[in-house]
Amino acid sequence: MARLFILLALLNPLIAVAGDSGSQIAWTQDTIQKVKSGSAERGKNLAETCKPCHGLRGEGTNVEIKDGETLPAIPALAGQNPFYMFKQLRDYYNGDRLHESMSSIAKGISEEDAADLSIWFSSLALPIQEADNQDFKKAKTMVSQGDGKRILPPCFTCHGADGQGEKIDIPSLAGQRSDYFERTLMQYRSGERHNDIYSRMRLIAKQLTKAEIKDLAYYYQQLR
Amino acid sequence: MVSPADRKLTIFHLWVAFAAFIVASFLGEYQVLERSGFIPALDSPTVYFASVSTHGVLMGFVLTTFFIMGFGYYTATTSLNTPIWNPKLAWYGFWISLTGTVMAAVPLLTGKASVLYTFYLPMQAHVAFYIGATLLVVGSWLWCAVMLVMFRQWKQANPKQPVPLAMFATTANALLWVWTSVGVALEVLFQAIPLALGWIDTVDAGLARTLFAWTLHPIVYFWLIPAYIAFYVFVPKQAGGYLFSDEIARAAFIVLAVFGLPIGFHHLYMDPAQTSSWKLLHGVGTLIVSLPTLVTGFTVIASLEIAGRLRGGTGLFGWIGSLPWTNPMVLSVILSLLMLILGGFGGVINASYAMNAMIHNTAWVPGHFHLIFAGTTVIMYFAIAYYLWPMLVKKPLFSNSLALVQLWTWFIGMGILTTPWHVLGLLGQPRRLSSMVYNTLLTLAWKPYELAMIFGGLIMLCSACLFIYNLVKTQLSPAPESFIQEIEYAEPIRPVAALPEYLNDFTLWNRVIAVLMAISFGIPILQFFFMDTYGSPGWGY
Amino acid sequence: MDEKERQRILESAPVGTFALLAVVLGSMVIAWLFLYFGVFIPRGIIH
Amino acid sequence: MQIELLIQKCQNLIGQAVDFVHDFIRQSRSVHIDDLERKWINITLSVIGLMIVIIVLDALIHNIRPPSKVETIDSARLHLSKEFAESNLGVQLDGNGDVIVRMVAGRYSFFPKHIAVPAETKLTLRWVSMDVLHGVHIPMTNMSTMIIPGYVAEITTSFPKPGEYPVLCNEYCGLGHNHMWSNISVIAKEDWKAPVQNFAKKEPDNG
Repeated sequence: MARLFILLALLNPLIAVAGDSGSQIAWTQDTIQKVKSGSAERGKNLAETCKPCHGLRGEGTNVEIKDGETLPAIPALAGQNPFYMFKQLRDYYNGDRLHESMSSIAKGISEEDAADLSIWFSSLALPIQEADNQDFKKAKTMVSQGDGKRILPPCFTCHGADGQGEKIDIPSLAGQRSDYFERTLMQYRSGERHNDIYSRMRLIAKQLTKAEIKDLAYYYQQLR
Repeated sequence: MVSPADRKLTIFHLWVAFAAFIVASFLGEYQVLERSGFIPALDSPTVYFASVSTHGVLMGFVLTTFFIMGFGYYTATTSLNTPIWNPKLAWYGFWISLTGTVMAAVPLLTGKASVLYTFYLPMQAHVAFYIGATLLVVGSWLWCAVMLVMFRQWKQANPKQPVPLAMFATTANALLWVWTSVGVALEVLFQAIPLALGWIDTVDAGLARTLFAWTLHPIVYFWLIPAYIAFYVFVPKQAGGYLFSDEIARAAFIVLAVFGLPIGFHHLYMDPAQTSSWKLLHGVGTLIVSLPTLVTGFTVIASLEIAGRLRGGTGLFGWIGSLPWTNPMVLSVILSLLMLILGGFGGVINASYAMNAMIHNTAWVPGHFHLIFAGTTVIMYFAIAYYLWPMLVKKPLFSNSLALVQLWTWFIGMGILTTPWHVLGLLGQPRRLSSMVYNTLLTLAWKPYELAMIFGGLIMLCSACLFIYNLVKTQLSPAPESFIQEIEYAEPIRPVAALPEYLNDFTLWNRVIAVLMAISFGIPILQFFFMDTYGSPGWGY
Repeated sequence: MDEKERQRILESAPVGTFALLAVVLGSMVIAWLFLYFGVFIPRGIIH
Repeated sequence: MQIELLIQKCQNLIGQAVDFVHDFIRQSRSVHIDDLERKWINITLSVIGLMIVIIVLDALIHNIRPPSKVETIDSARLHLSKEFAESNLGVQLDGNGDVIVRMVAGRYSFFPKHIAVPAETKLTLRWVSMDVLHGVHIPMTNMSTMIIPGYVAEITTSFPKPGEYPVLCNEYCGLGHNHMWSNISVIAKEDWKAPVQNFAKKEPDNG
């Protein structure tokens, strides 16, 4: 795995630019216009190639064991905040976010394609995952009240009361695959994922325990 | 004699005003209860900030605008002895404003517009909220038109005659409001609505705050002037005396209107978008504009002194005891002036340039404006309502003693609510917190004050209900066979002999306002178009 | 309260008001000076 | 020819203005003001004058002013600018040994989340917002300023008393507003050690 990263680092001159800026994307007037001018139809056609992994309706998959090999979870894209998705695709393109397959796939996605895909997937309804009868008392308090001692703001203040995401680029969480959700928070926690500006998400994830992360993952997966 | 149609117009406005008032009073008590953490189950930022936005809009825009319009119509028709000019236009104004209020109330109550009553661009609310607020203001402009036309018509019909003081002040208020509302209208029409509809992608937050600061001070004088009108034209008569000086009253209203406009930057002292010299110019202007309030205090209390002595009061302060304390108008002016002292002092501290850093955006600020608006101004709204209701519905007031109890409880509740609030401000508690989650010793020091505020709010909530109860019972009680009560305006001790034209007309003062506004707002607004500023995209909340 | 007494009261200067307000204004000035020099200035430089 | 006409017009205008002022004053004298009320007006004006004099002198001589350096910055590109890049935030010594603090306000915290500054020292703090309006206030001190997106809020202040202070957001910035705070340690002057970072030039790179 480590060799792969070094290989990618050498391949891609852009990685070394502003090392700790988190991401190259800035919500200036023209970037906003680029995303807004994305067209859903072009996005629909482009999205055909995403279906094999992200599912027919962009609902993603949890960790699966298929003929002896564990396949990692794949995020749900349906109903995602278009600005957030555009930023992720461009972060992959610029190398601010790394993934063994997405990094190379993103190389083939131009800015217009990214905008079209983002607008298309945001037009889909948020995925509805199977309900879960766990009582999420601890998760609910973290989501609605946060934790004053650790200066943790409640999750809903940024991600929206129903986990639907918020203007301008805060991602939706409702219906997200719990394994992917957990992996993401763990990556933020370890710093492996670092395309959040001023480490906003990393600083929060570092103060969460593994149990809390698992709780939140299941809570948001069943949120509709 | 006021025609039934004009009475209907007035009372419709007043009922919308007081309906908004009672709803917002309940929200106010909920907020104090929620914020103190006394009942942890209540804790919810979503509901709290939707409530604060609604409480602010209902009290600051709906109660005030509708009360001022209703009271303005009744003052105009009774002081000029002419029916209201163009009642159709007046009713259009009413329905436009009411539609705007409902249109704004829907997103507010569903949590789609929790951006508070000061908008806070680049945060974005539902577009219906901004359009509703705009319609409310447009409706009030029609009221201004009716007032100005009636003023102009009366002057043509009575050349060289001094306009009755009540009408003169109401027209000054209408003019002040036209000048005042330009700032917020520019911000909403060119920034908030286009951003909400997606016509533009970014707005300059510095420009938005500067335009809103244009409106932010004179709007509080727009609310305060009806209280001062009652001070000058009702109180002396009700106290059994005469108005100490008519000319000084007119001069005070003029200075309030003219100098209330160009001093908005005391709301922007801590802002990085304006230089310190503009702030100093506005700061000096703000301190100067405390003059008309202090002169009003002198003139009104002098009128009360004369009235007290005529009723047998002797010695330096004997007149205070012999005033008719059981007359709601007299009791409320005394309580109002007491609150004006502390409320006004809080305002002078806010206005003192760099000292504003001590209490900017802390709990001191809501403590100040609840004391001076919800106290000094709204208690006079009560007194005016108690005085006008019998004339509007042709029935005696349901219970005079209940009115006195209501006024006293409002005053006492206000004291218990705002004194801790000022102390919390000095202790550095920020404004607009839905709960105290800071993990520091400081928040423990705040606890007792927040709990005290619950009781202040509770007393005021009961007082508000008493007020509405009294008015409703007055309106619903059976009409006595003959009930005649006519409005009585105070006469000055010295009849107004040769009144200079500039104390009887506004053309000169319009020009002075235009010049002052050009000086104090011209460059600070134009600077945004000459330096390379960067817009910010719209954000949720 | 005959007419002459009424006229005298109407012409009289409001000394009670003046005394009352002088006390109020005086205490306001003292409170302002206390807050300005006692609380604000000692809290440090600001510009 | 026009110039004479113009001058003539100006003279008329000035003449009118002077006449108007005379007329204004003459009429004002005709208005009867009770002597005690006139005295009250003079006393009020002198009290207002006293406050204005104190404020203006303090502003001109001791430079006691509200924070008002008007400086724009592209708040969308803060993280890409040199001055407000993540590594350049926090407490530093600038070229001539003065303490300068760069902070970014973003929903819902101030970054960096904990800083240490010397007591009784002139500090220059530069605050920027990455999203909406914020206000920052350190209770019991004069460190209070609004933070507007698109502008750098620069304030120069000092902390007389050492101790642990909360840094509170005091402007409504969203539903998480009451969770937006961080910490500052004001350390006695002699115990404070300057951070070892390099001398970052103060000139802002607007990105």
